[in-house]
Amino acid sequence: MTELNGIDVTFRICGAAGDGSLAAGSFLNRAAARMGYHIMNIDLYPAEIRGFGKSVAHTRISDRPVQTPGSLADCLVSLNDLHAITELDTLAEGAVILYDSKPPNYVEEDEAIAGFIEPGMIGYGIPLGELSSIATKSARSRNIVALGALSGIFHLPSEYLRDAIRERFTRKSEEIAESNIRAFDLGLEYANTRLVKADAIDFEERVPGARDDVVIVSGNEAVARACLDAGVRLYAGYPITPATKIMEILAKELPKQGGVVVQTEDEISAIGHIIGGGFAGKRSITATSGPGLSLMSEFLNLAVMAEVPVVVVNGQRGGPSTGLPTKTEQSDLNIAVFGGSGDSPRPVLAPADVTECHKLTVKAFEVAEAFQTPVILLTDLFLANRVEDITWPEGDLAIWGRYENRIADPVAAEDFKRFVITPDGVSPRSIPGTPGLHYPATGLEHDERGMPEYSPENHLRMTEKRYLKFNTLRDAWPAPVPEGADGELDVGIISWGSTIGSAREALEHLHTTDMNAGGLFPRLIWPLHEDALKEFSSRSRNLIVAEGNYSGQFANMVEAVVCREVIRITEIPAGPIPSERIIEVAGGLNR
Amino acid sequence: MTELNGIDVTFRICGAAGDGSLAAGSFLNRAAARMGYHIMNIDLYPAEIRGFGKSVAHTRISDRPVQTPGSLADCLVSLNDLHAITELDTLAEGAVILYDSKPPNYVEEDEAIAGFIEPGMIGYGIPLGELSSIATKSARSRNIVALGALSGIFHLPSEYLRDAIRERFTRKSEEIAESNIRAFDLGLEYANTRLVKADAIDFEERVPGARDDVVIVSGNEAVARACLDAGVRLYAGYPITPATKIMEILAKELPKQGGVVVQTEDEISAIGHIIGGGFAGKRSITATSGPGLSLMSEFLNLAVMAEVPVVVVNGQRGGPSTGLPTKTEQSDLNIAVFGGSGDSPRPVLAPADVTECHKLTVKAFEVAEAFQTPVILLTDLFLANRVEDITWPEGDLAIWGRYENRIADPVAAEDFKRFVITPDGVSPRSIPGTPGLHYPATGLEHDERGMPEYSPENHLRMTEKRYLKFNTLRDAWPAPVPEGADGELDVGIISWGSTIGSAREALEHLHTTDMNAGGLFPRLIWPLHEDALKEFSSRSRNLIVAEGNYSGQFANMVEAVVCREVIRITEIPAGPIPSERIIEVAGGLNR
Amino acid sequence: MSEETFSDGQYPLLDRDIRRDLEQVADSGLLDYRSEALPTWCPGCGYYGITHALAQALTELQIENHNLVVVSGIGCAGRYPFFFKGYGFHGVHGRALTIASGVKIANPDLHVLVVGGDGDGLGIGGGHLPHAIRRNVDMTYILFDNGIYGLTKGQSSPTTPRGQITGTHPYGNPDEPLDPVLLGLSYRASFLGHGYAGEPENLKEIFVRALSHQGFSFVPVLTPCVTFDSVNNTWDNLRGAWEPVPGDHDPSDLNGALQLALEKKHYYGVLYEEPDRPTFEDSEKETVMRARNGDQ
Amino acid sequence: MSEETFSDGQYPLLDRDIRRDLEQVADSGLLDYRSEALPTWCPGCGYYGITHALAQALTELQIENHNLVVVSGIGCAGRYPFFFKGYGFHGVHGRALTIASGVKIANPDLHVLVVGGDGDGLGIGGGHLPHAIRRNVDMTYILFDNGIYGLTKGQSSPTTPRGQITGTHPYGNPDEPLDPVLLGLSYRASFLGHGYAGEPENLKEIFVRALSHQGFSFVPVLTPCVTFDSVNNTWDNLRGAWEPVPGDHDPSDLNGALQLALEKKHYYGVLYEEPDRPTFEDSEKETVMRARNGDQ
Ligand SMILES: Cc1ncc(C[n+]2csc(CCOP(=O)(O)OP(=O)(O)O)c2C)c(N)n1
Ligand SMILES: Cc1ncc(C[n+]2csc(CCOP(=O)(O)OP(=O)(O)O)c2C)c(N)n1
Ligand code: SF4
Ligand code: SF4
Ligand SMILES: [Mg+2]
Ligand SMILES: [Mg+2]
Repeated sequence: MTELNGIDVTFRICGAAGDGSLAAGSFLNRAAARMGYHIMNIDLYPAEIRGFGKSVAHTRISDRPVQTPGSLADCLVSLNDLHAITELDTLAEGAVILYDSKPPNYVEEDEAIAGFIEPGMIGYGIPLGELSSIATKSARSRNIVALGALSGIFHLPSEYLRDAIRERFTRKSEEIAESNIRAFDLGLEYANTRLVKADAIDFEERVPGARDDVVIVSGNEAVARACLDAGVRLYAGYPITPATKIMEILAKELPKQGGVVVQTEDEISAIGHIIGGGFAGKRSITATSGPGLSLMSEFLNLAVMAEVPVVVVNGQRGGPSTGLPTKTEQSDLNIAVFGGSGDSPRPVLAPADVTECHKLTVKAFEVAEAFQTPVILLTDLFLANRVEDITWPEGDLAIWGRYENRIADPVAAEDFKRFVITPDGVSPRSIPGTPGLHYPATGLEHDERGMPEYSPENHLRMTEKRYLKFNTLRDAWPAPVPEGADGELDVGIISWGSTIGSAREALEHLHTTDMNAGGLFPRLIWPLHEDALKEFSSRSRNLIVAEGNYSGQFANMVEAVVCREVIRITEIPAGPIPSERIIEVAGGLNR
Repeated sequence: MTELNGIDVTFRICGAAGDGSLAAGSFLNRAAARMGYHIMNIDLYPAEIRGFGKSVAHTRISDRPVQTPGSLADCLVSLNDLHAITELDTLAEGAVILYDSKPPNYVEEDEAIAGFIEPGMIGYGIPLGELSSIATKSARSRNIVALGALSGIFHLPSEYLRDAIRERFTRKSEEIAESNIRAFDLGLEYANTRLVKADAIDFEERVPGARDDVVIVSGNEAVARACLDAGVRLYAGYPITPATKIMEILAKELPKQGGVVVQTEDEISAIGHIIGGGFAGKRSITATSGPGLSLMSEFLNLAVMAEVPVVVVNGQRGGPSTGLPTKTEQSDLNIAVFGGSGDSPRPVLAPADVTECHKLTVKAFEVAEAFQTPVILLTDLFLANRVEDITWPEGDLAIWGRYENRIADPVAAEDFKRFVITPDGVSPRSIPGTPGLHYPATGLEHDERGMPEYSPENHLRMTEKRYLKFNTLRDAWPAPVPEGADGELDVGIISWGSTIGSAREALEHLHTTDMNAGGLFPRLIWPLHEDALKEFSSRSRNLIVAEGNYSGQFANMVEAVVCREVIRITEIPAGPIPSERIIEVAGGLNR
Repeated sequence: MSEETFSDGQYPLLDRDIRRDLEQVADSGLLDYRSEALPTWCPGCGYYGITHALAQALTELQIENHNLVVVSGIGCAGRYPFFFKGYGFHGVHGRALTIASGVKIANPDLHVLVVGGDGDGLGIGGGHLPHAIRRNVDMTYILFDNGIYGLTKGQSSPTTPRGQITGTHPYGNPDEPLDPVLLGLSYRASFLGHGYAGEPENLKEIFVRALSHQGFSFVPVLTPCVTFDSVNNTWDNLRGAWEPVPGDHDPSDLNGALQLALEKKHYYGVLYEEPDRPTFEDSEKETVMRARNGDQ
Repeated sequence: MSEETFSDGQYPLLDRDIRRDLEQVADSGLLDYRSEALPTWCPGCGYYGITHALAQALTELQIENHNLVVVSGIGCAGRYPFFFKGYGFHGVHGRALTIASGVKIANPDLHVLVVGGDGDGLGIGGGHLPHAIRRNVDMTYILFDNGIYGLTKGQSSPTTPRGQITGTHPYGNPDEPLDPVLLGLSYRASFLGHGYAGEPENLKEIFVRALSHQGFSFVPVLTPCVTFDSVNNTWDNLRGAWEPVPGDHDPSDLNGALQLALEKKHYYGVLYEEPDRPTFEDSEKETVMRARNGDQ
């Protein structure tokens, strides 16, 4: 089992495109995860234009589960000083800066990071380029030399790093692998022999609990893997950031298990395809982002009316409109919940982390089938792109309910009523190809057979049926369980989606103070478990709703339920909300 | 001035397609309105299939302003007994039934309405067909004969009816007009000489206050006329019930004043066109219904982000999906308010009646221009199709605020900042064609010049700016003024759109009881005047929200503001909510 | 029949004449493909003839009705799935092809038939047609080209001739019409037949060939809207204009087909057919093979 | 440059080389049509050549930049309005033509130029093209056909050849490509020019004619995406395939133009031109006249 050693270190490896900062980050992640540390990594490439873009691998390594990437870095590795200088304000007090003491090209004085190292910071200059040249006859391995230096300075077990490097490069050739290992060793040796340790970060050459089953995956990869695990037969989609990756992975993997990926001409066609697939009885999914979800609005309503199971993943990014395509945000909640014309109920799920991206995708299919409905899964760019160390969830995921997929019995074929009114609103479904059970699916209001029927009585009955299913789902899905303290709370924190990580981290911190703090984190965002919200609210002297949008989209929904004004933490920092922000607000409250 | 004589009579004229029931209704409306009565008419044609459809003109005539079409009819005119029999359950106690005592074709016994007249009803048989043949040599004027009979029985001033008939038919020929007048007179004479009056409806041959300036128009016609009055330059649209009529009227009328109507290939293109028109500085509008509004979702967001003034009229019908295309409903509120991805504020207006369809359309253009935003005007099928007696609103409509259209000053052209941050969020706009003031409009987050800029600081500033405009609008638009009683209320009724009529009628009735009842009826539905809602709520022991949808879409929004559970009257009767329903709920409340 | 008026009674109970029609249909032996719900089209509408020809084609091909999925959009033509015995999907306006592709791709054993109007298919849905065609999913698309928006009561459609007066163009339609045949050819449909509602026998033949074709078959059919078009696609006008595809036309000759399409609008029959074009299903088999072999 | 990475700094301040480019442009005298913001395209991208040719054409025609509105969708090509001096509208993906029509109809005095990628124009926006063409609004549409989705990093586009390996088709694209020239002709564009990014002089000529044409002019331009396509539209492949429209081709002959389009893809020049087709503006004048005369 994991043995805690107090490690919680955040690295930022910064370079220009081509400097290998992202690769270095990924070696570091992989190695740390194998050692048994927990990691969270997010790659940032704000402006890769004409090859002059800055790339930053931001990695947090901790001996306890990591909830957020952290806001300030403890160590900055500069592979390009011009870019790295712009990163100085992301550093914690007393941070370490590792830089090339003999950069390959001439650098103006005011462009060398060494000149920016202020008292309190710790700078280590290493001839990265020089050592790289010695090892690989090129400056291309400066990132690997830096990794070696990190290993030496911080006493990171070097074997794990060597393995990660070797694994990747032997794919190219044994020789390249070996020269890179040489680069690593030169960096390590340089640190061990030439540097005087001035910082306090110390991994102690220890391995808290080495693991083999750990994988390093992003939210998008987790969703894609869940599709494979859930037996998806049809993915139809149109490229859009940050969802494209899901399609690209499935395009490679799905055919291996006989599934089909169709690149459609637009998002309308994509959801049309999967509605066809869902109607035909096959698990079908698409993934998109705000602009695409907007275009799917009409078809989503058709799926509600015709009771067709489909799953739509929406990776939220900054909005409105094309907005900030490369920045995260949680501002598509309104459209997900309320974006349908008419009285149009549809379940909305939102995972908190990468593991849940997998679990909830699987769950989304179960819900879609059992309740014969479109299901929207709200991720966001941060969740989609960040990587974590996880183990693949196994077995059934009944923590989030267990549902029956009700298929009509072909024996009862006489006068088949596809939309028969039942006590829980769910009618047995028939699958095209089944003799005797044919019916017309339609977006018109219809009678139990599916034939158009516009009488007020029928419309009411059928609307009630569609909402009844919704309640059945709410009852079947376990209510969210409060986290943290019991009883009367000084502060209750409600949050959703990827902001849950920040909220949890804030709770952890608040528990080190004398504040009685708890959290409530629904994953089934719509319909809401109103009773659980009310109960939690009634126990909370102060009630915070924290989320990554400006207008307080979830706060509005919560207020309508708890009939009380909540304290809103609504931030749009183009990244995750720092837990410090939540701590600050909570700390300032009257108790 | 109008002199009240207690008249409040509801007619239903029922026939098969071709029997002229709708025409008879329109003559009756027109004549009654000219006499100075108020009218509300709605034509119903539930199933005009293969020429066998039933057509009903439903007309209410009253000496006081009419708020609703009324639920039960006082007089049924049958031009086709088979159809009229199905209308019997729409009749009030003691209703009059007027029917053809010698129908042109043989009628089975169980298909003659005469056999269905029960004790308490009053039947008048008139040889409509026979008298028609005498007057016009065909049975086609049975509807006109019936009008004559109505005039005789109820002492409706006949000159006004004759004028209405003459006006219409002289368009065809003098001769046709005269023969129809003959038909009318034969009906009148027959009633006067051969029938014994058994009912109590009596217009007393009186004219409460004859008016020339009165017009009989539907909500759709009022919207179209407002477009003409507001100087619309571009209407782009795609046919859809119930909005098509607006386009068809404008297609005839707009070119006369140099405006253009474009029929586009779909609704996406329609809103694209008007965004182009709005950007180019011209008043531009489209009209649609739920499915079309869904398709406009992405473009609406572009207009929010790029700050382009456009007006979108949405005639609500039963949903979700294609739903009940011929039935009214108020269930597109959610999508209108919350249907945008990202944090996407846009004003939503909803008129209460036909006059307001005109006023608020004009207002929508002013708001769109002044705040550089898309504006959604929510009507519904009932409002779109029903006709009322109105006079065209004149002069400025400052009751709903007065707004400045801020155009940039070409002198200040150096370094033009189209999206400059101002204290009220509104930046001076430039119109393409103006030298020196060019800029890129974009759906990307942008800086003050319009260039893409994704920094968190800029995103926050610009989002704040977009919401600031929204608040500026709320402040400029007068808060809704409570109607009915002051002070502490036994019951407060909040409603919106076409249900306001029913709510007002219910209030009128409640005022005849000892209940202290008041109403609050916002026309600016989003952003809400929160203070006004809170104030009204605080005065209301019981708070009702009445609206024509199932899920309580407005009630949800109100609850989030007043932090209190409201009593929901959420009905989807495929027609207006009867005021009786509101009275019933209000009457049953604890005080 | 129109969107504004088609309504409550889903099938007209009052209408005795219609009952008679049902009996006729029953006698014809086509009842396997006709549901108990009776078409609600206007008397004289060309859609009856198309329906009849289609039922005959399905009968001839002995397609089992539980393996048949009829997908439509919205419009008078769009109500098809309600009058057919078989699985049906009455989708949203203009998107039938997308649903249909999804059905077929998800379950290649099903027979998928798409029907819809000219507005549905070339107006709002016009963006999907080229892609459905180039994907070459094995299904048949029948476009009911009446040159008008029927269900919404007579506005211009993408095939309404320039100058025609309609509800939305009281002074005459300013737009040049699109030609579905030319479009289908330029998208390189692997099968293109052109039909006419007034020639059910010929139509049935085209349908049989289209349904038998492996790949996407596109069949625009000219048909009158007797209620909302009294000047263009009337029975009188169409009757005279009809001409079968010349006997010497080689249906594998795309260029020749384009010539015919340009030359004169009203050639009926099979204009183009490319039986060996790989279908989407064929490509998919290739993809699966490559994926499993790991060649990427 | 890609959607995922194009980001914060709206114009790259760090990049000294780019500053030099600005000076060159300033020297060229084309600065009237180039804003201070510098194109953020990858080095070697074909879009530079197109931009240059376009700036030359506008200079030659002396179009005042305050009367110029450049409308685009989303894509690498879509960023055009930011690099141009004039009014611009960077809209949403695939819908540029609809906005542009609205601008021009609302104010016919403006010059309206539409630019966009092949995905933008033939994929998501493919439903608008036939209708913009048949409406014949007087504007120019330049389609940057690089056969790939550039901005989103290399997925198949509607013009990607069958079999090509891309991000979304790791085992090869299963779909037949669309041919923008064939499409434009079958929609009966009143002007169709076909250009190639590597021949800026020729391209400039086509642009001048397109911009001078009264009515809708459609100009697909073949161009390489040097970053995401190394097999199809590469400079090397395109250079060889280029051939000017044969001297004896009569641009008023639609049939002849179709022949050329079918025969060989890479003819550059003006394939079709119908100068006398009434524009939307012409039709509108008729409509206004009829409306005022009351003939309906
Ligand atoms: C998104 C959307 N827009 C508009 C409509 C209204 N509508 C229904 S059918 C139709 C056009 C019908 O014309 P066509 O496709 O030619 O079919 P037809 O009725 O002529 O058979 C329209 C505009 C709709 N149902 N949905
Ligand atoms: C509705 C919507 N869907 C998807 C996207 C993502 N997206 C942006 S550009 C683009 C395709 C770009 O390809 P193309 O139009 O060929 O332009 P290029 O980049 O090649 O110039 C896509 C899919 C978007 N912005 N909006
Ligand atoms: S297409 Fe025309 S004739 Fe046929 S049913 Fe529709 S409206 Fe009637
Ligand atoms: S089209 Fe290709 S080469 Fe050109 S800027 Fe875009 S990604 Fe770079
Ligand atoms: Mg049609
Ligand atoms: Mg492209």
